[in-house]
Amino acid sequence: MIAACKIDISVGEDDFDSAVELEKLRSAGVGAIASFTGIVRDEATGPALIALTLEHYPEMTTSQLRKIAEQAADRWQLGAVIICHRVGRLLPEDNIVFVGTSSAHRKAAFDACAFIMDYLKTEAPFWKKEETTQGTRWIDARISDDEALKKW
Amino acid sequence: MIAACKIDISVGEDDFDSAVELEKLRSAGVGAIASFTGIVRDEATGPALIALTLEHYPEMTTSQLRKIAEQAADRWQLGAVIICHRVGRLLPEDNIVFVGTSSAHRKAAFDACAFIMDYLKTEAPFWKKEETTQGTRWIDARISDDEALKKW
Amino acid sequence: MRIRYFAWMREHTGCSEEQLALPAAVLTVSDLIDHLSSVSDGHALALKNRKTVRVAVNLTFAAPDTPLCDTDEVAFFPPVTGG
Amino acid sequence: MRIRYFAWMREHTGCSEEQLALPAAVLTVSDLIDHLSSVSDGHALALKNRKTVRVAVNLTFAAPDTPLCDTDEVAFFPPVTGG
Repeated sequence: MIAACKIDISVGEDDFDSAVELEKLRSAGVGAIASFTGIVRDEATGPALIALTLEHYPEMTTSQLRKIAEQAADRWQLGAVIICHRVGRLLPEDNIVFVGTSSAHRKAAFDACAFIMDYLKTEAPFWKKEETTQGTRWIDARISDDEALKKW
Repeated sequence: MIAACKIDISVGEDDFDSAVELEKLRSAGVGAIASFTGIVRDEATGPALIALTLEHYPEMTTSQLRKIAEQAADRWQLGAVIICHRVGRLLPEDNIVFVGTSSAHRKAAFDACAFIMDYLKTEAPFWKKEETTQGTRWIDARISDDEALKKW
Repeated sequence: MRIRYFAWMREHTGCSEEQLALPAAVLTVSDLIDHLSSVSDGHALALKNRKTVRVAVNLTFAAPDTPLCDTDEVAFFPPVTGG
Repeated sequence: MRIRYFAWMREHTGCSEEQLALPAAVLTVSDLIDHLSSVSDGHALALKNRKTVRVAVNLTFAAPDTPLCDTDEVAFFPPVTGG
């Protein structure tokens, strides 16, 4: 039901407001809304995190996120999909990503939201560089993120 | 990890604000936040919905919701669980329920949130009566809600 | 014993709660349902379909063979429909 | 052909993009990686581990055997770590 599903993708340096995004999902006219918010966190192990810098491939990012959203809308009956992703230098507690879905059915809303996050983690061209009290390093991709795709 | 998980249950006639609840989840100090919001909707089929009245068993509701939250906190490493559920007469577009979870891992946050909603739908003492242009009736429990528990 | 009814069971029995001196023959939830079904047509109707009757004893879900004592609070209600 | 590098591959090659006149012998993504690996030590290091190299041709993920033409934009980057 791609035609009926409103898809809203935004990628940029500016912060997003999860509350505003949730409000947009409400207006899509269906009763079940699932959301995911990812936030910059100090991992507790290892040196203290100062900042995280997100690089991306601007011309590819938005189209790739849209493809992922369309795959979800093709697979579940959704009222709306919202994806917001930040780039640039982010500090601990800053928002990184918001994914929200709405559907008439809670399972569809949950599954679509988790599906989009799983694909975003492995197929959207973003890279994180971590700046800690002991220097900077590019974050390694996680095998668990590839594994997560197998269930879909 | 029940001890480490902050559990916040509220049941009442007053509206909740998903934005405020999300903000509480952020403050639990872990990076992945999942949420579900359920809203009163006109089902499109059948007579137009005027209102939904939620009855509950007050002495049991909060303790039952807390049990469900504790089961989730026992099963996944969670920073916080929030459950808000409204009772009384609600109009189309009104909030009914909010469930939010936070964790260091997105899969734990998603699974715990879906788990809580599935159990809430089958084990929390709420009953909906629907008021339509053609009269009132108690809403029937859905077999699909019982089925949903099997995956946990 | 305090008995409570919710949702359409409350509408059938015509009361949200009632006090009952526990009859000696009533040892379990199942016995109590048998007993209450004889109280009125409304009670009988409310409790007619045993598969649909949900029971909580002292705020915890109970089974037909759950034993009862006179100080218990027993609630009867249909399958829940919240969320 | 426009070639782009991201994340630590960009740091190894020392450039975020470069123009290349497609050599006649380069027919596929795999050929292009071989060719670029000979450009500099930095390029060789960036593209050393073939299993780690992700490639997009004209903004779409591509495989080693994806054919190339001179007007393509080809991007090289490590496994993604967003979200």
